[in-house]
Amino acid sequence: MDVLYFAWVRERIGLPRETVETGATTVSELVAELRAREDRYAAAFADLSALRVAVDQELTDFDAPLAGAREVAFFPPMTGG
Amino acid sequence: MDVLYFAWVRERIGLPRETVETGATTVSELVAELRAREDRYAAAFADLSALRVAVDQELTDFDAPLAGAREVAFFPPMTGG
Amino acid sequence: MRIAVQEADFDIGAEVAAFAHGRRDMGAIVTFTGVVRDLATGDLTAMEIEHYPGMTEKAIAGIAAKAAERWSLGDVLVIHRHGRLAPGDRIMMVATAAPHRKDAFEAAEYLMDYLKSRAPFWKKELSAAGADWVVAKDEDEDALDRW
Amino acid sequence: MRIAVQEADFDIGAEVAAFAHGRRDMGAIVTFTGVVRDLATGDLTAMEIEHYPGMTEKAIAGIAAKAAERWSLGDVLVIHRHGRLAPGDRIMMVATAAPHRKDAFEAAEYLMDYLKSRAPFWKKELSAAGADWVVAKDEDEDALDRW
Repeated sequence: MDVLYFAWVRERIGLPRETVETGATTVSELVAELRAREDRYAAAFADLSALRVAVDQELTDFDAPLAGAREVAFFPPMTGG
Repeated sequence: MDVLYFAWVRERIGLPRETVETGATTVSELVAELRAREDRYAAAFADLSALRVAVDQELTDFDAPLAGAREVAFFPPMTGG
Repeated sequence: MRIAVQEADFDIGAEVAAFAHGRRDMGAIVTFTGVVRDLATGDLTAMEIEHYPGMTEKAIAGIAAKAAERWSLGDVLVIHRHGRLAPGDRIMMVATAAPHRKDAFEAAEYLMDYLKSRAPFWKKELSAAGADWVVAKDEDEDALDRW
Repeated sequence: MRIAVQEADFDIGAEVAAFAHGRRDMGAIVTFTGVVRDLATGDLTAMEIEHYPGMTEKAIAGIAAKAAERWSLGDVLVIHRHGRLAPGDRIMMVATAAPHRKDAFEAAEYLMDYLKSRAPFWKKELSAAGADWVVAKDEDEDALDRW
Protein backbone atom coordinates (compact mmCIF):
# COMPACT_ATOMS: atom_id res chain seq x y z
CA MET A 1 0.00 0.00 0.00
CA ASP A 2 1.28 3.49 -0.87
CA VAL A 3 1.25 5.95 2.01
CA LEU A 4 1.59 9.65 1.16
CA TYR A 5 2.36 12.62 3.38
CA PHE A 6 1.77 16.31 2.63
CA ALA A 7 2.71 19.70 4.09
CA TRP A 8 4.05 19.55 7.68
CA VAL A 9 3.25 15.83 7.94
CA ARG A 10 5.65 15.25 5.05
CA GLU A 11 8.25 17.50 6.66
CA ARG A 12 7.95 15.87 10.08
CA ILE A 13 8.19 12.33 8.74
CA GLY A 14 10.85 13.37 6.26
CA LEU A 15 9.51 11.81 3.09
CA PRO A 16 6.62 12.39 0.68
CA ARG A 17 5.58 8.77 0.14
CA GLU A 18 6.52 5.21 0.94
CA THR A 19 5.26 1.73 0.32
CA VAL A 20 4.06 0.03 3.49
CA GLU A 21 3.43 -3.65 4.12
CA THR A 22 0.53 -3.79 6.51
CA GLY A 23 -2.23 -5.99 7.80
CA ALA A 24 -4.18 -2.98 9.07
CA THR A 25 -7.90 -3.19 8.31
CA THR A 26 -8.69 0.45 9.17
CA VAL A 27 -6.91 3.78 8.91
CA SER A 28 -6.63 3.87 12.71
CA GLU A 29 -4.82 0.53 12.75
CA LEU A 30 -2.42 1.80 10.08
CA VAL A 31 -1.80 4.95 12.15
CA ALA A 32 -1.04 2.78 15.22
CA GLU A 33 1.50 0.76 13.22
CA LEU A 34 3.17 3.91 11.85
CA ARG A 35 3.27 5.58 15.29
CA ALA A 36 5.07 2.56 16.71
CA ARG A 37 7.85 2.75 14.12
CA GLU A 38 9.92 5.76 15.11
CA ASP A 39 9.73 9.04 17.02
CA ARG A 40 9.23 11.11 13.86
CA TYR A 41 6.09 9.10 13.05
CA ALA A 42 4.88 9.31 16.65
CA ALA A 43 5.38 13.10 16.48
CA ALA A 44 3.55 13.44 13.14
CA PHE A 45 0.58 11.38 14.38
CA ALA A 46 0.53 12.72 17.95
CA ASP A 47 -2.73 14.66 17.49
CA LEU A 48 -5.15 13.10 15.04
CA SER A 49 -7.54 16.04 15.36
CA ALA A 50 -4.91 18.08 13.49
CA LEU A 51 -4.83 15.56 10.64
CA ARG A 52 -7.01 14.60 7.72
CA VAL A 53 -6.89 11.37 5.75
CA ALA A 54 -7.74 10.35 2.19
CA VAL A 55 -8.10 6.74 1.03
CA ASP A 56 -7.65 6.29 -2.71
CA GLN A 57 -7.87 10.08 -3.10
CA GLU A 58 -11.20 10.46 -1.32
CA LEU A 59 -11.42 12.27 2.01
CA THR A 60 -12.54 9.91 4.76
CA ASP A 61 -12.38 9.26 8.52
CA PHE A 62 -9.82 7.52 10.67
CA ASP A 63 -12.18 4.60 11.23
CA ALA A 64 -12.51 3.99 7.47
CA PRO A 65 -11.76 0.41 6.31
CA LEU A 66 -8.67 -0.24 4.21
CA ALA A 67 -9.92 -3.33 2.34
CA GLY A 68 -8.80 -2.98 -1.27
CA ALA A 69 -7.17 0.42 -0.70
CA ARG A 70 -4.13 1.18 -2.83
CA GLU A 71 -3.24 4.63 -1.53
CA VAL A 72 -3.61 6.35 1.85
CA ALA A 73 -2.64 9.99 2.36
CA PHE A 74 -2.19 11.98 5.59
CA PHE A 75 -2.14 15.76 5.73
CA PRO A 76 -3.20 18.79 7.76
CA PRO A 77 -6.51 20.59 7.09
CA MET A 78 -6.41 22.00 3.57
CA THR A 79 -5.79 25.66 2.81
CA GLY A 80 -6.76 26.09 -0.83
CA GLY A 81 -8.46 28.95 -2.60
CA MET B 1 -39.39 74.09 -12.07
CA ASP B 2 -38.18 71.40 -14.48
CA VAL B 3 -40.30 68.27 -14.54
CA LEU B 4 -38.79 65.15 -16.13
CA TYR B 5 -40.44 61.91 -17.23
CA PHE B 6 -38.76 58.60 -17.94
CA ALA B 7 -39.63 55.23 -19.51
CA TRP B 8 -43.40 54.62 -19.92
CA VAL B 9 -44.24 57.80 -18.01
CA ARG B 10 -42.37 59.74 -20.71
CA GLU B 11 -44.13 57.76 -23.44
CA ARG B 12 -47.57 58.23 -21.92
CA ILE B 13 -47.19 61.95 -21.38
CA GLY B 14 -45.43 62.33 -24.72
CA LEU B 15 -42.43 64.39 -23.72
CA PRO B 16 -39.21 63.89 -21.73
CA ARG B 17 -39.19 67.18 -19.82
CA GLU B 18 -41.01 70.46 -19.46
CA THR B 19 -40.84 73.60 -17.39
CA VAL B 20 -43.80 73.98 -15.07
CA GLU B 21 -45.03 77.10 -13.24
CA THR B 22 -46.43 75.86 -9.98
CA GLY B 23 -47.29 76.91 -6.47
CA ALA B 24 -47.27 73.27 -5.28
CA THR B 25 -45.52 72.85 -1.94
CA THR B 26 -45.28 69.04 -2.09
CA VAL B 27 -44.82 66.42 -4.79
CA SER B 28 -48.44 65.30 -4.23
CA GLU B 29 -49.74 68.79 -4.93
CA LEU B 30 -47.67 68.94 -8.12
CA VAL B 31 -49.09 65.56 -9.17
CA ALA B 32 -52.64 66.84 -8.56
CA GLU B 33 -51.95 69.87 -10.76
CA LEU B 34 -50.47 67.73 -13.54
CA ARG B 35 -53.34 65.21 -13.37
CA ALA B 36 -55.86 68.02 -13.84
CA ARG B 37 -54.21 69.20 -17.05
CA GLU B 38 -55.08 66.57 -19.65
CA ASP B 39 -56.05 62.92 -20.01
CA ARG B 40 -52.51 61.83 -20.87
CA TYR B 41 -51.30 63.22 -17.52
CA ALA B 42 -54.24 61.69 -15.68
CA ALA B 43 -53.38 58.34 -17.30
CA ALA B 44 -49.69 58.58 -16.41
CA PHE B 45 -50.42 59.47 -12.78
CA ALA B 46 -53.44 57.15 -12.35
CA ASP B 47 -51.64 54.74 -9.99
CA LEU B 48 -48.97 56.36 -7.83
CA SER B 49 -47.94 52.99 -6.40
CA ALA B 50 -46.52 52.25 -9.88
CA LEU B 51 -44.43 55.45 -9.84
CA ARG B 52 -41.29 56.69 -8.17
CA VAL B 53 -40.20 60.29 -7.75
CA ALA B 54 -36.87 62.09 -7.43
CA VAL B 55 -36.48 65.69 -6.30
CA ASP B 56 -33.23 67.30 -7.40
CA GLN B 57 -31.96 63.88 -8.42
CA GLU B 58 -32.56 62.23 -5.04
CA LEU B 59 -35.21 59.52 -4.64
CA THR B 60 -37.94 60.63 -2.28
CA ASP B 61 -41.64 60.18 -1.41
CA PHE B 62 -44.78 61.78 -2.77
CA ASP B 63 -45.24 63.79 0.40
CA ALA B 64 -41.79 65.38 0.04
CA PRO B 65 -41.72 69.20 0.14
CA LEU B 66 -40.82 71.13 -3.00
CA ALA B 67 -39.41 74.26 -1.34
CA GLY B 68 -36.30 75.26 -3.30
CA ALA B 69 -36.54 72.30 -5.68
CA ARG B 70 -35.27 72.90 -9.21
CA GLU B 71 -35.99 69.50 -10.76
CA VAL B 72 -38.64 66.84 -10.16
CA ALA B 73 -38.60 63.52 -12.04
CA PHE B 74 -41.31 60.84 -12.33
CA PHE B 75 -40.60 57.31 -13.48
CA PRO B 76 -41.53 53.65 -12.91
CA PRO B 77 -39.53 51.42 -10.54
CA MET B 78 -35.98 51.16 -11.83
CA THR B 79 -34.62 48.13 -13.65
CA GLY B 80 -30.87 48.57 -13.69
CA GLY B 81 -28.11 46.02 -13.36
CA MET C 1 -13.11 54.00 -7.31
CA ARG C 2 -14.21 54.29 -10.93
CA ILE C 3 -17.80 54.77 -12.08
CA ALA C 4 -18.62 54.93 -15.78
CA VAL C 5 -22.05 55.40 -17.35
CA GLN C 6 -21.60 55.05 -21.08
CA GLU C 7 -23.17 54.06 -24.35
CA ALA C 8 -19.99 52.35 -25.56
CA ASP C 9 -19.19 48.70 -24.98
CA PHE C 10 -16.40 47.84 -22.54
CA ASP C 11 -13.65 45.22 -22.76
CA ILE C 12 -14.36 42.95 -19.81
CA GLY C 13 -10.94 41.26 -20.01
CA ALA C 14 -9.06 44.56 -20.08
CA GLU C 15 -11.22 46.01 -17.28
CA VAL C 16 -10.72 43.01 -15.00
CA ALA C 17 -6.99 42.86 -15.75
CA ALA C 18 -6.56 46.58 -15.03
CA PHE C 19 -8.66 46.34 -11.87
CA ALA C 20 -6.74 43.34 -10.53
CA HIS C 21 -3.30 44.64 -11.45
CA GLY C 22 -0.72 44.87 -8.68
CA ARG C 23 -2.97 44.36 -5.65
CA ARG C 24 -0.48 43.05 -3.09
CA ASP C 25 -2.75 44.10 -0.23
CA MET C 26 -6.02 42.73 -1.61
CA GLY C 27 -6.42 38.96 -1.50
CA ALA C 28 -9.84 38.81 -3.16
CA ILE C 29 -11.28 40.25 -6.34
CA VAL C 30 -14.90 39.63 -7.33
CA THR C 31 -16.51 40.70 -10.60
CA PHE C 32 -20.07 40.55 -11.84
CA THR C 33 -20.96 41.04 -15.49
CA GLY C 34 -24.52 41.38 -16.74
CA VAL C 35 -25.31 40.26 -20.28
CA VAL C 36 -28.43 40.86 -22.41
CA ARG C 37 -30.23 37.55 -22.24
CA ASP C 38 -32.52 36.40 -25.01
CA LEU C 39 -36.22 35.93 -24.19
CA ALA C 40 -37.67 32.48 -23.52
CA THR C 41 -39.22 32.80 -26.98
CA GLY C 42 -35.74 33.37 -28.46
CA ASP C 43 -36.76 36.38 -30.53
CA LEU C 44 -35.37 39.39 -28.66
CA THR C 45 -34.10 41.82 -31.28
CA ALA C 46 -32.81 44.55 -28.97
CA MET C 47 -32.77 45.93 -25.46
CA GLU C 48 -33.00 49.68 -25.02
CA ILE C 49 -31.71 51.13 -21.76
CA GLU C 50 -32.86 54.60 -20.78
CA HIS C 51 -31.30 56.45 -17.87
CA TYR C 52 -31.42 59.77 -16.02
CA PRO C 53 -28.19 61.63 -16.86
CA GLY C 54 -26.83 63.36 -13.79
CA MET C 55 -28.83 61.38 -11.27
CA THR C 56 -27.44 58.07 -12.54
CA GLU C 57 -23.83 58.93 -11.71
CA LYS C 58 -24.81 60.36 -8.31
CA ALA C 59 -26.95 57.36 -7.41
CA ILE C 60 -24.20 54.90 -8.32
CA ALA C 61 -21.57 56.91 -6.43
CA GLY C 62 -23.86 56.91 -3.39
CA ILE C 63 -24.35 53.13 -3.58
CA ALA C 64 -20.60 52.55 -3.96
CA ALA C 65 -19.85 54.88 -1.04
CA LYS C 66 -22.27 52.94 1.18
CA ALA C 67 -20.57 49.68 0.19
CA ALA C 68 -17.16 51.17 1.00
CA GLU C 69 -18.43 52.23 4.45
CA ARG C 70 -19.85 48.84 5.23
CA TRP C 71 -17.07 46.54 4.02
CA SER C 72 -13.31 46.73 4.08
CA LEU C 73 -12.72 47.38 0.37
CA GLY C 74 -9.59 48.34 -1.49
CA ASP C 75 -11.40 49.44 -4.63
CA VAL C 76 -14.73 49.43 -6.46
CA LEU C 77 -15.50 49.61 -10.18
CA VAL C 78 -18.94 50.10 -11.74
CA ILE C 79 -19.57 50.36 -15.48
CA HIS C 80 -23.16 50.58 -16.75
CA ARG C 81 -24.18 51.04 -20.36
CA HIS C 82 -27.27 52.72 -21.80
CA GLY C 83 -28.69 52.92 -25.32
CA ARG C 84 -29.54 50.09 -27.70
CA LEU C 85 -28.02 46.65 -27.05
CA ALA C 86 -28.33 43.28 -28.77
CA PRO C 87 -28.71 39.82 -27.18
CA GLY C 88 -25.32 38.69 -25.87
CA ASP C 89 -24.08 42.28 -25.39
CA ARG C 90 -22.58 43.25 -22.05
CA ILE C 91 -24.87 45.56 -20.05
CA MET C 92 -22.76 46.35 -17.02
CA MET C 93 -20.12 45.14 -14.63
CA VAL C 94 -19.03 45.67 -11.06
CA ALA C 95 -15.71 44.70 -9.47
CA THR C 96 -14.67 44.74 -5.83
CA ALA C 97 -11.24 44.21 -4.27
CA ALA C 98 -10.92 43.37 -0.57
CA PRO C 99 -8.42 41.75 1.78
CA HIS C 100 -10.89 38.87 2.37
CA ARG C 101 -13.24 37.00 0.06
CA LYS C 102 -16.37 37.43 2.17
CA ASP C 103 -16.12 41.23 1.96
CA ALA C 104 -15.46 41.18 -1.79
CA PHE C 105 -18.45 38.88 -2.44
CA GLU C 106 -20.89 40.66 -0.16
CA ALA C 107 -19.98 44.11 -1.47
CA ALA C 108 -20.42 42.95 -5.08
CA GLU C 109 -23.86 41.49 -4.28
CA TYR C 110 -24.84 44.63 -2.40
CA LEU C 111 -23.81 46.79 -5.37
CA MET C 112 -25.84 44.61 -7.73
CA ASP C 113 -28.93 44.57 -5.52
CA TYR C 114 -28.91 48.36 -5.24
CA LEU C 115 -28.01 49.04 -8.89
CA LYS C 116 -30.98 46.88 -9.83
CA SER C 117 -33.59 48.89 -7.90
CA ARG C 118 -32.00 52.22 -6.93
CA ALA C 119 -30.03 53.38 -9.96
CA PRO C 120 -32.22 55.20 -12.51
CA PHE C 121 -32.11 52.82 -15.47
CA TRP C 122 -35.12 51.44 -17.33
CA LYS C 123 -34.94 48.52 -19.75
CA LYS C 124 -37.19 47.94 -22.72
CA GLU C 125 -37.24 44.67 -24.63
CA LEU C 126 -37.93 44.73 -28.37
CA SER C 127 -39.07 41.55 -30.08
CA ALA C 128 -41.33 40.40 -32.91
CA ALA C 129 -44.20 40.70 -30.40
CA GLY C 130 -43.53 44.40 -29.86
CA ALA C 131 -41.78 46.58 -27.29
CA ASP C 132 -42.18 46.05 -23.55
CA TRP C 133 -40.75 47.87 -20.58
CA VAL C 134 -39.13 45.39 -18.22
CA VAL C 135 -41.18 45.31 -15.02
CA ALA C 136 -39.31 45.53 -11.70
CA LYS C 137 -39.65 42.31 -9.73
CA ASP C 138 -40.84 42.14 -6.13
CA GLU C 139 -37.88 39.86 -5.43
CA ASP C 140 -35.49 42.64 -6.51
CA GLU C 141 -37.08 44.97 -3.97
CA ASP C 142 -37.07 42.20 -1.36
CA ALA C 143 -33.36 41.60 -2.02
CA LEU C 144 -32.62 44.96 -0.38
CA ASP C 145 -34.04 43.73 2.93
CA ARG C 146 -31.05 41.50 3.45
CA TRP C 147 -28.70 44.49 3.84
CA MET D 1 -16.66 23.14 -17.53
CA ARG D 2 -12.92 23.68 -17.39
CA ILE D 3 -10.69 22.78 -14.45
CA ALA D 4 -6.98 23.55 -14.55
CA VAL D 5 -4.41 22.81 -11.85
CA GLN D 6 -1.18 24.34 -12.98
CA GLU D 7 2.12 25.88 -11.95
CA ALA D 8 1.92 28.55 -14.69
CA ASP D 9 0.31 31.94 -14.22
CA PHE D 10 -2.97 32.64 -16.02
CA ASP D 11 -4.17 35.75 -17.85
CA ILE D 12 -7.21 36.83 -15.86
CA GLY D 13 -8.41 39.22 -18.59
CA ALA D 14 -8.16 36.60 -21.32
CA GLU D 15 -9.79 33.95 -19.13
CA VAL D 16 -12.74 36.16 -18.19
CA ALA D 17 -13.18 37.36 -21.78
CA ALA D 18 -13.12 33.80 -23.14
CA PHE D 19 -15.50 32.59 -20.41
CA ALA D 20 -17.98 35.42 -21.01
CA HIS D 21 -17.85 35.26 -24.80
CA GLY D 22 -21.14 34.80 -26.65
CA ARG D 23 -23.40 33.87 -23.71
CA ARG D 24 -26.81 34.91 -25.07
CA ASP D 25 -28.56 32.57 -22.64
CA MET D 26 -26.63 33.52 -19.51
CA GLY D 27 -27.45 36.89 -18.00
CA ALA D 28 -24.95 36.74 -15.14
CA ILE D 29 -21.23 36.03 -14.93
CA VAL D 30 -19.39 36.09 -11.61
CA THR D 31 -15.64 35.69 -11.15
CA PHE D 32 -13.48 35.40 -8.08
CA THR D 33 -9.71 35.83 -8.21
CA GLY D 34 -7.43 35.08 -5.28
CA VAL D 35 -4.18 37.00 -5.02
CA VAL D 36 -1.14 36.37 -2.76
CA ARG D 37 -1.52 39.01 -0.08
CA ASP D 38 1.47 40.36 1.77
CA LEU D 39 1.70 39.75 5.53
CA ALA D 40 0.74 42.42 8.06
CA THR D 41 4.48 42.79 8.63
CA GLY D 42 4.94 43.51 4.91
CA ASP D 43 7.83 41.09 4.49
CA LEU D 44 6.38 38.06 2.73
CA THR D 45 8.99 36.86 0.26
CA ALA D 46 7.08 33.94 -1.24
CA MET D 47 4.11 31.61 -0.91
CA GLU D 48 4.62 27.94 -1.70
CA ILE D 49 1.55 25.93 -2.59
CA GLU D 50 1.75 22.16 -2.32
CA HIS D 51 -0.98 19.93 -3.68
CA TYR D 52 -1.90 16.27 -4.12
CA PRO D 53 -1.67 15.52 -7.85
CA GLY D 54 -4.51 13.29 -8.94
CA MET D 55 -6.71 13.94 -5.94
CA THR D 56 -6.70 17.69 -6.55
CA GLU D 57 -8.34 17.47 -9.96
CA LYS D 58 -10.87 14.90 -8.73
CA ALA D 59 -11.76 16.95 -5.66
CA ILE D 60 -12.28 20.12 -7.70
CA ALA D 61 -14.34 18.28 -10.32
CA GLY D 62 -16.50 16.87 -7.51
CA ILE D 63 -17.04 20.31 -5.99
CA ALA D 64 -17.92 21.81 -9.38
CA ALA D 65 -20.32 18.95 -10.13
CA LYS D 66 -22.10 19.53 -6.82
CA ALA D 67 -22.44 23.24 -7.65
CA ALA D 68 -23.86 22.39 -11.09
CA GLU D 69 -26.44 20.09 -9.44
CA ARG D 70 -27.52 22.70 -6.95
CA TRP D 71 -27.73 25.82 -9.12
CA SER D 72 -28.83 26.45 -12.67
CA LEU D 73 -25.42 27.09 -14.24
CA GLY D 74 -24.39 27.45 -17.85
CA ASP D 75 -20.71 26.97 -17.17
CA VAL D 76 -18.03 26.76 -14.48
CA LEU D 77 -14.31 27.52 -14.64
CA VAL D 78 -11.74 26.75 -11.93
CA ILE D 79 -8.02 27.50 -12.25
CA HIS D 80 -5.73 26.86 -9.27
CA ARG D 81 -1.98 27.28 -9.24
CA HIS D 82 0.65 25.46 -7.19
CA GLY D 83 4.37 26.00 -6.72
CA ARG D 84 6.18 29.13 -5.63
CA LEU D 85 4.37 32.48 -5.89
CA ALA D 86 5.29 36.06 -4.97
CA PRO D 87 3.14 38.72 -3.25
CA GLY D 88 0.66 40.11 -5.78
CA ASP D 89 0.68 36.92 -7.87
CA ARG D 90 -2.64 35.37 -8.81
CA ILE D 91 -3.31 32.11 -6.92
CA MET D 92 -6.56 30.96 -8.44
CA MET D 93 -9.84 31.95 -10.01
CA VAL D 94 -13.35 30.65 -10.40
CA ALA D 95 -16.01 31.82 -12.84
CA THR D 96 -19.70 30.94 -13.02
CA ALA D 97 -22.28 31.74 -15.69
CA ALA D 98 -26.00 31.50 -14.92
CA PRO D 99 -29.29 32.87 -16.24
CA HIS D 100 -29.76 34.81 -12.96
CA ARG D 101 -27.34 36.70 -10.74
CA LYS D 102 -28.28 34.97 -7.49
CA ASP D 103 -27.30 31.57 -8.88
CA ALA D 104 -24.02 32.87 -10.33
CA PHE D 105 -23.06 34.53 -7.01
CA GLU D 106 -24.06 31.65 -4.77
CA ALA D 107 -22.34 29.05 -6.92
CA ALA D 108 -19.11 31.08 -6.98
CA GLU D 109 -19.18 31.44 -3.18
CA TYR D 110 -19.91 27.74 -2.78
CA LEU D 111 -16.97 26.85 -5.03
CA MET D 112 -14.68 29.14 -3.01
CA ASP D 113 -15.84 27.81 0.36
CA TYR D 114 -15.24 24.21 -0.72
CA LEU D 115 -11.96 24.86 -2.56
CA LYS D 116 -10.71 26.50 0.63
CA SER D 117 -11.27 23.47 2.89
CA ARG D 118 -11.88 20.45 0.65
CA ALA D 119 -9.38 20.71 -2.21
CA PRO D 120 -5.96 19.29 -1.26
CA PHE D 121 -3.79 22.40 -1.33
CA TRP D 122 -1.49 23.56 1.45
CA LYS D 123 0.05 27.02 1.60
CA LYS D 124 3.35 27.96 3.21
CA GLU D 125 4.39 31.54 3.81
CA LEU D 126 8.07 32.45 3.60
CA SER D 127 9.29 35.65 5.21
CA ALA D 128 12.30 37.05 7.03
CA ALA D 129 10.88 35.40 10.16
CA GLY D 130 11.01 31.94 8.56
CA ALA D 131 8.61 29.55 6.88
CA ASP D 132 5.14 28.84 8.24
CA TRP D 133 2.37 26.60 7.03
CA VAL D 134 -0.86 28.55 6.78
CA VAL D 135 -3.25 27.21 9.42
CA ALA D 136 -6.82 26.44 8.36
CA LYS D 137 -9.29 28.77 10.06
CA ASP D 138 -12.32 27.58 12.02
CA GLU D 139 -14.36 30.14 10.10
CA ASP D 140 -13.44 28.43 6.82
CA GLU D 141 -14.78 25.14 8.16
CA ASP D 142 -17.85 26.93 9.55
CA ALA D 143 -18.46 28.52 6.13
CA LEU D 144 -19.43 25.08 4.80
CA ASP D 145 -22.38 24.91 7.22
CA ARG D 146 -24.25 27.50 5.24
CA TRP D 147 -24.62 25.14 2.24
